[in-house]
Amino acid sequence: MILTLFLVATITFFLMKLMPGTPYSNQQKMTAQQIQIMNEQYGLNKPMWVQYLIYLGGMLHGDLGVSFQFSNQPVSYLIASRIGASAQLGIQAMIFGVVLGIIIGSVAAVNRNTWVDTLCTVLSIIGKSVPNFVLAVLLQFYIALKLGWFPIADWGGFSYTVLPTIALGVGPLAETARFIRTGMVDVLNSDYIELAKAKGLTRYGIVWHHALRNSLIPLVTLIGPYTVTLMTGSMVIENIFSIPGIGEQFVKSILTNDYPTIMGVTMLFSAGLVAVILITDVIYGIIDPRIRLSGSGD
Amino acid sequence: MAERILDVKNLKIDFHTYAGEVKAIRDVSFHLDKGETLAIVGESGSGKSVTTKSLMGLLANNAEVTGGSIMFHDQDILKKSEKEMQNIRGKDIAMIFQDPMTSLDPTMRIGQQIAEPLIKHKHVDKKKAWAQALELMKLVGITDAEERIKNYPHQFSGGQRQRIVIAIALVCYPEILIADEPTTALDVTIQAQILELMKELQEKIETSIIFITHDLGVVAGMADRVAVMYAGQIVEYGTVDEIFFNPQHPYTWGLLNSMPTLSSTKLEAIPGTPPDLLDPPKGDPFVARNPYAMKIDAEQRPPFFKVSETHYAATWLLHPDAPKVTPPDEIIRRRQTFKDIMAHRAI
Amino acid sequence: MEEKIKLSPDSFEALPKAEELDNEKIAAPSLTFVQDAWRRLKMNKGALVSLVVIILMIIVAFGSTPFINHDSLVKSAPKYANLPAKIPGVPINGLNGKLKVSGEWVDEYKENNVPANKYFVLGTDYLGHSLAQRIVYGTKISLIVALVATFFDLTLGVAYGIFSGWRGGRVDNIMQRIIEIISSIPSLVIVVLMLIVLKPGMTSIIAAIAISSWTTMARMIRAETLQLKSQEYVLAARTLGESPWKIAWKHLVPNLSSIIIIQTMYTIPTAIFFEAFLSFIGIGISAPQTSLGVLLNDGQKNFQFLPYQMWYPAIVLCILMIAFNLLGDGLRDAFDPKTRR
Amino acid sequence: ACGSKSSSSSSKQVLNWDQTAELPTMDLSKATDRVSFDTLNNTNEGLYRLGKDSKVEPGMATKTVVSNDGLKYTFTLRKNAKWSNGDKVTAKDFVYSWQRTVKPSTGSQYAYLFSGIQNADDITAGKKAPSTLGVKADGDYKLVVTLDKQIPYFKLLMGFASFFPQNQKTVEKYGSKYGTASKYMVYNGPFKLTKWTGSNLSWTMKKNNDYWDKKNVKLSAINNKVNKSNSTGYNLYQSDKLDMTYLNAEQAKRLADSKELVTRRGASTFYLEYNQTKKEFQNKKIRQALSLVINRKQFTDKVLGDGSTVAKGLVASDMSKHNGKDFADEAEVKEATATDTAKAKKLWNEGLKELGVKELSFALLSDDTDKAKDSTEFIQSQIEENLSGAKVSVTNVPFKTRLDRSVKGNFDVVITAWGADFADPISFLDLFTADNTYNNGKWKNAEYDKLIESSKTTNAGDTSKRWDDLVQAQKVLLKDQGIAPIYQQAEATMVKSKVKGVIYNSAGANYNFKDAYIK
Amino acid sequence: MSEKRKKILEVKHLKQYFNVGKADEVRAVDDVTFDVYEGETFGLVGESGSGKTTTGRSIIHLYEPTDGSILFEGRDISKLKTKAEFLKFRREMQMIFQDPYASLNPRMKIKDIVAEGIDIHHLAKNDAERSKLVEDLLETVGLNRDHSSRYPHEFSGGQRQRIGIARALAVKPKFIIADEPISALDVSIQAQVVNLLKDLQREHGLTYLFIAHDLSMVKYISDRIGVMHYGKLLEVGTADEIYAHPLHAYTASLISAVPVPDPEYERNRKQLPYDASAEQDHPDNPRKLREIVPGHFVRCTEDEVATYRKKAEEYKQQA
Ligand SMILES: Nc1ncnc2c1ncn2[C@@H]1O[C@H](COP(=O)(O)OP(=O)(O)OP(=O)(O)O)[C@@H](O)[C@H]1O
Ligand SMILES: Nc1ncnc2c1ncn2[C@@H]1O[C@H](COP(=O)(O)OP(=O)(O)OP(=O)(O)O)[C@@H](O)[C@H]1O
Ligand SMILES: [Mg+2]
Ligand SMILES: [Mg+2]
Repeated sequence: MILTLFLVATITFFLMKLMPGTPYSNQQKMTAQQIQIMNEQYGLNKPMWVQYLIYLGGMLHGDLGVSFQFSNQPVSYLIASRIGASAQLGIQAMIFGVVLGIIIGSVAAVNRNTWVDTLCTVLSIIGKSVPNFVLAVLLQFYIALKLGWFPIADWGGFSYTVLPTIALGVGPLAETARFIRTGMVDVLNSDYIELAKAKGLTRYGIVWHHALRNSLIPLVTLIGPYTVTLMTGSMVIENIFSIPGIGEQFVKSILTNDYPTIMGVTMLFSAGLVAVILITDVIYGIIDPRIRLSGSGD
Repeated sequence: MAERILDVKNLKIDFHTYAGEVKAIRDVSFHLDKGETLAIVGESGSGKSVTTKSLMGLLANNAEVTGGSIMFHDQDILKKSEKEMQNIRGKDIAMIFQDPMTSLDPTMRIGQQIAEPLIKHKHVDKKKAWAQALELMKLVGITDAEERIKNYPHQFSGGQRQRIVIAIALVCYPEILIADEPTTALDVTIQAQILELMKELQEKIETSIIFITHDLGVVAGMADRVAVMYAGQIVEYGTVDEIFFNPQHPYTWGLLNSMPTLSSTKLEAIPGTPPDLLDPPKGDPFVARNPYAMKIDAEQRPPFFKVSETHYAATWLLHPDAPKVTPPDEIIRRRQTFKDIMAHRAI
Repeated sequence: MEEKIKLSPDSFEALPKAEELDNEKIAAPSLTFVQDAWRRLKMNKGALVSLVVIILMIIVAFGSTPFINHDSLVKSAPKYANLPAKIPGVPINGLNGKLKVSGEWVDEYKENNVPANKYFVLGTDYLGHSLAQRIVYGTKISLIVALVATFFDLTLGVAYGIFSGWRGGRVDNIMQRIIEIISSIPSLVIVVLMLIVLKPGMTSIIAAIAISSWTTMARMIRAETLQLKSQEYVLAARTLGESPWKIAWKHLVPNLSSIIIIQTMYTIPTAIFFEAFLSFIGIGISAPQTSLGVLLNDGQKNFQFLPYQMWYPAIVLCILMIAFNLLGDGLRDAFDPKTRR
Repeated sequence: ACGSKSSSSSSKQVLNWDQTAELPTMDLSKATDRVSFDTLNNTNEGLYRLGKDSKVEPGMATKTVVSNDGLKYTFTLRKNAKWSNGDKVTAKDFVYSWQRTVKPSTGSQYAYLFSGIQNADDITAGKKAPSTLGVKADGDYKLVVTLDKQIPYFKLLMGFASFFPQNQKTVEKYGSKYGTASKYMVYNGPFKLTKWTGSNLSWTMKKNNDYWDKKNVKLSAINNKVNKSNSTGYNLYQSDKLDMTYLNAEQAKRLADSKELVTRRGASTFYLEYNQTKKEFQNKKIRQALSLVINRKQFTDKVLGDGSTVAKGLVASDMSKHNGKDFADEAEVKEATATDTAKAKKLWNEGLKELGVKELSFALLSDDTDKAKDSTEFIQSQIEENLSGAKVSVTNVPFKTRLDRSVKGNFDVVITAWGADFADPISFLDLFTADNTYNNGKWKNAEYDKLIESSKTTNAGDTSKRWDDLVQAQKVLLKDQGIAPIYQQAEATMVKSKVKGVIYNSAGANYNFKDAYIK
Repeated sequence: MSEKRKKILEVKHLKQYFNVGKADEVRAVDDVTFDVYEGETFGLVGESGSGKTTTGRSIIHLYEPTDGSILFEGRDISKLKTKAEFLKFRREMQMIFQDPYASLNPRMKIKDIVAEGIDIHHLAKNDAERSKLVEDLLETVGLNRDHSSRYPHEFSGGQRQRIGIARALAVKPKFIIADEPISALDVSIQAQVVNLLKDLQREHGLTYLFIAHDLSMVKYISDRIGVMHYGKLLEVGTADEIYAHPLHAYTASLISAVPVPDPEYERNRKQLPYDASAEQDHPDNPRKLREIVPGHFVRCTEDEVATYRKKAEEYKQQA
């Protein structure tokens, strides 16, 4: 795990250094002396591998360097101030998508190969078939501007998050619906569902007590990394809804050679992924007794 | 005569498939009396499971019952709504499936799985239901039931799981227990234990059992009466002794002949495979594999010929005009044994 | 029933050997695996329609090459810029050259003094290019991006997955770590780098998408290979002395085909989307070429005033996406032996 | 429907302002971008404040004495100016600020503006100590600036944020945090910055009650909100959440008739720069052909449509005037920005013949912004449609990458822009002297260099002569088609009609809200 | 009598552990020793998980044994050097699998499944010969020639199992490991397969290692039987001897559990319980296979030999 993080840091670091250009936007007007001093300050004058070691060293102390875009802002502060909105949106979108996705997926699976199934599938696919910037623009124009139900943009109370959550959530929604549908179709064909039917349980009871939980288990592996991806921000949504999130900042840092920020966000992303993989294992254990109990040497 | 609790008449079931209609059950009739065990034997695909699933109202979506009736006491199960069936399933008619490894929900505690039918049918609260579940676990011979009631299926061995499945089926004291190959997936030693358990429980709970298997050995130990199915039809039925010692249908002969017994030195296999039910032969379905086949077998379906009050067989060989054939040695030997036994019993 | 029985004297003669029926007969028509899948796909109306739609789109997109190419795309006609759709003889607002301007329908063709015989069925963009042409071309580019990305998925992803799964043990472990690392690096970093280091354009976009997209395929293939390799038919091949390469080719790949096809169906939309996203952040396909993503992004910016510029490409993309997704679902069902009836 | 809303907000004198990007810093020594400069301009004040048309209005300075040789400026500061922490604004604050900016270790990317002030160049080059900078405090309220050479536009510079004072105490108190959030900063301008955390998307400028001229400041607050999407901005504007929003080309075109449309022409010019280290672009005919083929009028009107105008030359129009005449008009060379396809074709073919080739393919490099893309696509189509044998591939890359390629000469033709830092032609014309680091195309012309040189030295004190030098220089540049000016950029905005008194300057910091109010 | 015959396979102290050194180490096969003579059928019985399949797979070298050696025709198979040697081994020893559904590649035609070995070992000169060989093989196992162009899913379990047999036969092996070839089949079909195997043995002089958990079938087909339990071989002897005179309690229990198609017998049948805890091993008094009566081995300690001898005596007296 730590090794993975370390390798990601290494690879990203050197990849990043391949990017052309400097972080200075007005470098032609700077004197050689200035550039040299600046490079020294940012540690850019040292051989690549020294820079790398310094970076690693700093990272161990939680020092991710200073952003080039925002002068003197430590990257850790930048990330901290931006991650909140992204994380909130990401989690909300995930909840929205997963809950709705589970419902739609289950309904589709239970009514497999009927018009209900097709309807559910098409519905969830349509949501996913428009790029989310298109969806965001549509939501903003029709729901916010024309109908005035929600704020057009900006970041404030919960109402501000509704439209971006929807725009961001249709992806996981469609994914979850598809996943649940497949999983549940499998589960519904299984012997223990047959036995549940033979017990005289109602269709609802069967789906609720037996099918759902079993088809949810594999979803955990999907949700984890997806949540991290969503939480680390969507440039598109943040851009359109003027949300102070990290995604937008990340894209910008890439386009402006803001190395420390690129590194910082990348490390955050991979640390998130690594953490999520660990957490997923734990959650897996909690919801799947087969794993929980075999581990403790029953 | 014992009370008749189930009477299946002229049941016909088709499956709609891409290749055409699979005529899975073609005019099947049988009955079940209170407290007895009826074994249905037959090759894979002969329609055993479909028959029993129709009793539970659990046929697949592409199935269609094209005729017949299933009278449970005096009500036709086929005419019941899904809701009414849900009240019968698990309460009046319960079922055990073949594979204990996959029949239990891996994510639910055993206790809950056993208690579920009680909560559903008897409307008892969870605590009471668990208490009864515990009783039942003890009854089916699970040791340390108090601790294990909270366990999950994967913590049990195959044999234990099948015991639990049986407990689930019996928890509402059903009138009919359908056991669809309950031991096929088990080792012989475990199988023996499970069969023993079922016999014991039957006595305690006084349920009637429909026992499905293709293993004649198991049938011999379990059944009071036996129905032999072949290609969607019952070809012979009678008491267990009649079927094992005085079989009349060449298919039954073949079956008995292909089983190793303690003494047999040579097995006679039935050649070939059963007919494809997409295109069932119009005469006797066994005709293609029947060494005693006659012209009429290929043309007309034989009616049931009565052998005794309880014993019927659908083979033209029993027609008065049919030539007498010599059955295989094994069958002759069995008939002889039967005579000995009867003689012995008479004494 | 009894009455129906008509017995002729020879009824009870033994059935002659010659007439003996084939006791190993299989009644169902012989279906190859592909036929069988095709049959089940045909039952799925949505998937079938999708397939037709996709084929049509491919034909139109690629068939248009002689008419819509660099030369025709590079021509601009700013005097015809931003005209709405006009189809002669269709008096529906929105398709008759009228555009809603502050609540009123205005004939933009008249406003801009467009000659009476000049019309654009889906309107024009800011440089006066025919939007219809651009959508067709854009669809082609998006499809190419998707298909090439898919190609990498199929080669790199499949090969990597099979190798990793087959070798197992340490090799597998290391290869999985590599995938883990690749997928832990945000793909945008890789993509931007590719775009900047290579020349921006189709090639680098495709290369970038390819580099970051194959890991999912590799993971799935590996998981499946792990299962397949302990299948008895694979063991059988091993006991016969088959070489691992041949086993991979003859036994694994065909049995992985359903996963491969299905995953492909999902890679395609992902690639198209990713390209659209790149357009959004401004590093997409370069002019005069265009893609659905570029068109959408341009359209999105002017949605309030020129909604048609977003709607038309969006509809095309939507149809394409729905078609690929439905077909993907259909194929999965069709190929999955568990759903076989 | 929103009548009540707008009336209540207008009575409150609160302005809701659109921004297109975050505010990266409030450290004026480090600021490089427009949002920073705009904000600094309104929250702080230098010796002067630039009013309408870049007119110099009194700021911290109440009196200015210029020596006869134009090399020494003595400013008398007002005594009633205070920092928002209560300190007085003194001459020392200027000295400290300026020294801080030119000091190489500060890394100010705008230190070059100090060139001309005594020792400034040497200090930024690390050759002299910062204390040798030609700026001295004579008591608290007298600031003396010594120049190495005359700077005709020196007063304009004094209105630019890079020359504003800084409170040493504050800078030292906050150290590396200085200017990274509204609370790590002091203000001496009409407004105080609040609610800025360093990287957030909204901030507010509140009226500064310590400002010397606070009675003339009418707005109580300016709420800034970053909207990176123009559509979002316009949606917010329509629902009265914003009083101003930036428009993209299409929006501007569609809203052309609106009374609220305000196009602001900036002092920035977009031009084609040819890489003249390459043989084909050393050929003047080729350069001319490429320029002549571009229908600039069509481009600005039909494609951009946001009020941008055809560039008359390198130096932007309406920026600097002499004797009532605009520099751009005076120095115009018609054929350098004209459209003449027939002539272009002729020149092109001749050019190709001279080069001995039948075809010429080259890449057109530019940024990845919308406008840049519109430009490259349009120019590509114009060239390919009209010049046979021309094959243009366009390359749109992120700004930093483009910059890197430009600097390294890694391009064929690049569309680039220059915006004036101050309203003087030299801000543009300096670029194309042979040794200027911004002269990426490496166009060289001795006459040009000489004219620029003389404007800075011999004629520096003589406004007219200097003017003539600069006019001649631009003519030389254009006649040789050293570059091909395309358009002068304008910015289309929607501004609510109730908003009055906002001052916009095309060069330097753009917005000045000191006198703004809501009717 | 057995001494005269040639040993085709010698399994010596075979150990096959999985996940060695990990927490979940499985000793699937633990010190198993037995020989198989040319032309005979050696039956291996035992309950699920007792290590039968693992033994079979180790013998055919699908696994690398943890310890011990396997000699096929006198050569240690884990020491086969050249590719040719290895291919030869692959031809001479074949395997029939347990699951008729998993043992045929669903994506291949029957023709190609059966011909796989023919192709690998280049046993056919051209396509025509290949088809002929395949069709002959299908006929040998009682299938129709025209089945060759069909796909596995169109066949029933018994038919598939016969296809699997045809595949193994295609390379003309000497030795076939049949891993529960019948346990997934209907009783009536089991007889088909068993009879087929017997016929083939007679015609081609094959040697079988026949794995099953159903003692009655094993007894019917085997000459000698080995009884496995928890990875260990408990008893080895001739089929009749094992079946009629089981010495080990486990064997006896196994036999008593087999259902017999005779209602009269069944009514009186009593299953003998078996308690494995009595078999706890002591390191200082190790259990190993010891000959009790000639040709009949039981895994026991030195001390137990006498008890078993006595038991064997008793059987003799009964007879
Ligand atoms: N859902 C279905 N669709 C089509 N055909 C079906 C379906 N279910 C069962 N059948 C067919 O009905 C016939 C009887 O099947 P059934 O499952 O009752 O056999 P069985 O006697 O229980 O066999 P087994 O011993 O293998 O369980 C078979 O030919 C089978 O192919
Ligand atoms: N690849 C493997 N990795 C780990 N454990 C294994 C592996 N293969 C088999 N085992 C374990 O080894 C033991 C013996 O398995 P094996 O399959 O040989 O038994 P078997 O006698 O063939 O049983 P069955 O009758 O169920 O086929 C079992 O406990 C099994 O779980
Ligand atoms: Mg069945
Ligand atoms: Mg096994």
